[in-house]
Amino acid sequence: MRESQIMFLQYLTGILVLVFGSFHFLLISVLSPSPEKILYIYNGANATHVLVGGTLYYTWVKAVYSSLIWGSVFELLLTFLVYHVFNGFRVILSELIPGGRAEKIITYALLVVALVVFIWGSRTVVVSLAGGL
Amino acid sequence: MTIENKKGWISWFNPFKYGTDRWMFALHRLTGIALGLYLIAHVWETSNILNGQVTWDKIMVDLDYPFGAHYGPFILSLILIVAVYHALNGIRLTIVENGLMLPKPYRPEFPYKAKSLRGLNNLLKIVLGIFMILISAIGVIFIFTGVIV
Amino acid sequence: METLVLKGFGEVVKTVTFRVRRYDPEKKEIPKYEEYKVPVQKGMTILDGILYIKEHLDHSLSARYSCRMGICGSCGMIINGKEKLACQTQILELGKDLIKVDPMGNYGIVKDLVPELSKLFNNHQSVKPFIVREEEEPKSEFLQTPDQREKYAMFTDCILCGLCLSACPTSASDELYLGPQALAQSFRYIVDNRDLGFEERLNVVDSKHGVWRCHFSGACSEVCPKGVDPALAIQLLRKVMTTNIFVKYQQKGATRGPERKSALGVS
Amino acid sequence: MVEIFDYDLVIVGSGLAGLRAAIEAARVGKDKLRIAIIAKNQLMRPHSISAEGGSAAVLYTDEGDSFDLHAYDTIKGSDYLGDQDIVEFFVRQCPVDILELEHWGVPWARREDGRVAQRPFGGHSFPRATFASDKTGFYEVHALYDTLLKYGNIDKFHEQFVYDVIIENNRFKGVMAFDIPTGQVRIFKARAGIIATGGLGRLYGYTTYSHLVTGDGLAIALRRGIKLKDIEFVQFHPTGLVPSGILITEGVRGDGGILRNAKGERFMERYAPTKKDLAPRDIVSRSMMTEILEGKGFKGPNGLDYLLLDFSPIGTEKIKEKLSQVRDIGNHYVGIDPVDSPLPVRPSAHYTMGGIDVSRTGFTGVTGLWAAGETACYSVHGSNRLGANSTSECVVFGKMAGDDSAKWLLSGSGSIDLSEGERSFAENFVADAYRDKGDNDPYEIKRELWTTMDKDAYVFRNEKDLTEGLSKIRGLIEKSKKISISEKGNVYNQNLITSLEMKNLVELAEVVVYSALQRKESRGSHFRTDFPKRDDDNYLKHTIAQRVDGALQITYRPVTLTKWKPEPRVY
Ligand SMILES: Cc1cc2nc3c(=O)[nH]c(=O)nc-3n(C[C@H](O)[C@H](O)[C@H](O)COP(=O)(O)OP(=O)(O)OC[C@H]3O[C@@H](n4cnc5c(N)ncnc54)[C@H](O)[C@@H]3O)c2cc1C
Ligand code: HEM
Ligand code: SF4
Ligand code: F3S
Ligand code: FES
Repeated sequence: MRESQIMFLQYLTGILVLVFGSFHFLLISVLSPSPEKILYIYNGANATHVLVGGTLYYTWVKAVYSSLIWGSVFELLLTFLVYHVFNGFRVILSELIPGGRAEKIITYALLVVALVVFIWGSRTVVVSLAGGL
Repeated sequence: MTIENKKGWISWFNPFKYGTDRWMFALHRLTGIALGLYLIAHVWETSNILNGQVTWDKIMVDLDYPFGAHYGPFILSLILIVAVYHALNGIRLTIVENGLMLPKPYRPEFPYKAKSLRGLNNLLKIVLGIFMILISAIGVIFIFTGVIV
Repeated sequence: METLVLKGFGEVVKTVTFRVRRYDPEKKEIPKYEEYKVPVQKGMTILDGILYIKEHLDHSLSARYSCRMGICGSCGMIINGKEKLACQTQILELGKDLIKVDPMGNYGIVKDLVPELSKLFNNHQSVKPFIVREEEEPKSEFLQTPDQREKYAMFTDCILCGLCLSACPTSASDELYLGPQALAQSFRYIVDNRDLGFEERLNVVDSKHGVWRCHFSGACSEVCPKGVDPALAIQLLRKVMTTNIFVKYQQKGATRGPERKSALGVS
Repeated sequence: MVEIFDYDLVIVGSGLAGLRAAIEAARVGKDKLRIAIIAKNQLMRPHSISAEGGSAAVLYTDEGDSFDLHAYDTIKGSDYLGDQDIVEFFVRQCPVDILELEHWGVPWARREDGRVAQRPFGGHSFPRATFASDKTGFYEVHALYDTLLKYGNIDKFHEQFVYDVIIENNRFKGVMAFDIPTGQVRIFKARAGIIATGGLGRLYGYTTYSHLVTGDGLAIALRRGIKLKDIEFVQFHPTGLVPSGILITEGVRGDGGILRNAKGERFMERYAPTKKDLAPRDIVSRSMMTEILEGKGFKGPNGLDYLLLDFSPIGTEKIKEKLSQVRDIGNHYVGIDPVDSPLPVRPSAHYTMGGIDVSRTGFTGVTGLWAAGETACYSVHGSNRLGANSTSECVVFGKMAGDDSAKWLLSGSGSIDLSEGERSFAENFVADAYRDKGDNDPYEIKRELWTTMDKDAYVFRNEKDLTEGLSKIRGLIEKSKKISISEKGNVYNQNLITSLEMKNLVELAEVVVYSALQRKESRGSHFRTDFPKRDDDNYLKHTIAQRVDGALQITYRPVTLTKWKPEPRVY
């Protein structure tokens, strides 16, 4: 691919990340299935972390992951993010160690890491949708 | 015989003496790297949802309580602010780096203040800056209190 | 008529210390700073200061200079931390009693304040900075209206001083990066309506270390002594590149004006 | 050790002339010729870059311009010392070359219909200065340098200081130089050479010239016994900015600017009733000096009394559009924005009419050696050059020299053998230059030279000053043989360069003053207060200066007259 095409995708994924990332943020706030739409609840006296009521409670998170819609949102967000981030890293590293073999190695190494992150993230989504491990 | 005199990567993060755009570049890169690393961590973190409630709960508490206090809301706020900066500046970059909202080629005149760094580009910075503050404020208040204004 | 208030030379106003970075490859020392006390007259530029040092205090100081009027592009250096043309910077206007003079960054140093600019020149050459078109007998000019001229004219002001590369953060680490100067020049030729070389430049400009390695940090335009605004050129060039993904960018090539009698040898 | 390069053609100097010659030679020679272009600064920074106003060419014949008119203006401007056949040839070539530059990307100013625009210029009776803002020379140099990059058969050498040419038995064999960044001595062997090293402006302290214009090519030619022509004619540009001498282009007056004295008078009305401020430069300069000497100027710093150049008739918008560089200069160097108030100006050394005596193609008479540009004297400009004629001259005759030398090279072949003598001469020359021979400071001598020339050989000259000047200069020549160079390094040793340049300058100063002393008349830029009249009977002839066995010899050669008979010169 031409660099302009690669970078066009960089900008495109950036915007898509913004769109899907906003959903992500709404999910842990107003759209959460949790009855109390709050992230952290502390027990006043000894300030221990109470998990049960918050949006990050296991049950609600599990519920979100089991929904096809949210699952697809996450999967897409992950795809865009991985492209965006690892291409971003490639850009930074290619400016740090430009040219020659080093740059090729960096590109492929990053590709591998990106795949690992992508597979690992997709695994969470897919396995959740399939009903857990 | 000549020796190298490269300023090196350090100067990515040395925006002093130049204009706001240079500051924003430094911050964009910094936040980009930070967010990228956060993404990797986040992917690992969320994957634990598959490992059952005990693990999940433990991780939730550990991440909230790293060095002997509840830093969770602070860390999350920081990530939010960083993300908001990167995202909104990213929008600006998407626009201007593709040649939109910039002046037409013009006639340079003494004292040669570059128009590309001013004008609509500056307006974008201001507008997006206001949004950054607003969104960050809303987010941070929510993170700490659960209230969405 | 009223008398003018001249910034011109005259009596010495004050003494200023120049802290100049020295490096002599033959002495096998690392670069170090040396200080010189320079009496400053009104209107003296940094270059005048350096010439004063050369003539009166230390013959061995080297710097590149020629036109002393800000047009040849020889005398770029870092003055108090910012890239400037020495011959265009008034000492008194800096308002400092200590002036730090460094050679431009991101190039090698030949000696003292003299940078090794071959990187700049090679990058410039690599973007084919000339009108790409079949050669023909010049019997008339290519028509170009003032508006068409305006599209590229500001970028022709580049004096190849190299200050922008010294200020650019990408050039600071990426020595393969074409740099603001070369990219601005490629844009200058691409939008010149006489040119037909877009395709030929594409591979150089739209490459791994080409136009996309600019992050619009604006430092180049901030320091450019001629107002070339290379950052603008680069962003506009990217617009061309982005559009070119979807629609082939086409250069028409200007039409010729009516033949000129005098060019045919009659008058 | 000497590093030896082998080329077919070596071009010394990368000004308009040198660059144009290189391109032409590359085009003619194709891949059959190997060409080197070398200069003592980086190739895109010659002095030509400072040229501001424009380049003359007859383009709009339908609007009343013609070759004859251009030729007549040039000849009248030259005070009839121009060779008229050459002038006619020159004006006919100009349009082609200006249009060629257009094809190579010079951003000429345009008319609304897309054709090239032109502006009025001093001494021209038709607005025929093709211009691009007020940085014409700059744009031309960059367009030519850029075009040069197109040709693979030209090798570019930046920062080579040429200190001599090799001539054996009247046959050119190459040039001797050293690489400034390393100090490496180099010989560029070549079957043909073109010298295009520019004028000798830094003879004067108060000058529009770049620091590096030190007449090296002329001095080398003189030393090697090549003839110099009309070298006493040095042009003083009326509007050098006080105090630095930076040029304020004649285009200012072309666009409507006016010179005023301390009383606010437009004094040029008195000296040149028809052309007023746009009279040729020698006339305006003399008028200004007369005003200043009569006490109608302003007191300036360092004894540089000045007059004012008033921009107000031009209008802000036009200043910003057409005179951007002047505005830049005013703001940077005197803190005055010409949009608001006038600039302080005074006549400043600006151009060397004389030069190496050459034929129409630039051939010097030494087999294989050409000269081009300001270094050469084709006798287009005679005793006073019209504005805008020089950049045109550089491209026209640069092309001629490139073309002629390349064709000559193609018609023959062979290689150059250097004698051992020349080789060791090259090496020893530099080694010797480092050696201390006394304790005179080269910078000191240069400063003394400047004060002498600024005083004794300025706009007004006379027997007494010139004789005094000559003896001072001869003293300086002696002094320059006993200098010490405190810095001995090889790398970027500007001390060495300064001292070599200084030696060249004092040698040339002698020729300038000596030939000025011999010319007992006033013609063009050469004005003798003791002989204020032009004397066509005795001095309608070129001065030829030559060193024969070390001694300076002045001879004369008649001027070629064709259509135009000398007549009184009034504007
Ligand atoms: C301020 C100013 C403004 C002018 N404006 C105009 C104008 O508007 N219109 C006009 O027609 N004319 C103008 N002129 C005149 C015109 O610019 C010059 O006559 C012309 O540019 C000379 O060009 P050149 O190629 O002969 O030499 P230059 O441009 O002087 O080039 C000389 C070259 O020779 C090289 N060189 C010199 N010595 C050595 C050495 N020892 N070894 C190696 N290389 C060497 C230099 O590095 C340089 O590259 C102006 C002149 C001045 C001073
Ligand atoms: C939310 C919307 C986002 C937008 C609009 C956006 C936009 C951009 C843009 C335009 C660039 C290119 C900068 C350049 O080349 O000059 C960029 C770079 C980058 N982005 Fe984003 N981004 C967003 C979110 C993110 C997120 C969430 C991450 C990480 C998780 C991220 C990580 C990066 C990285 C690592 C870079 C490379 C930085 C650099 O080149 O200096 N971005 N982003
Ligand atoms: S763009 Fe400006 S700073 Fe860069 S080389 Fe050209 S003139 Fe110098
Ligand atoms: S400084 Fe460098 S990053 Fe871009 S805007 Fe200029 S080229
Ligand atoms: S000396 Fe020419 S730009 Fe400074």
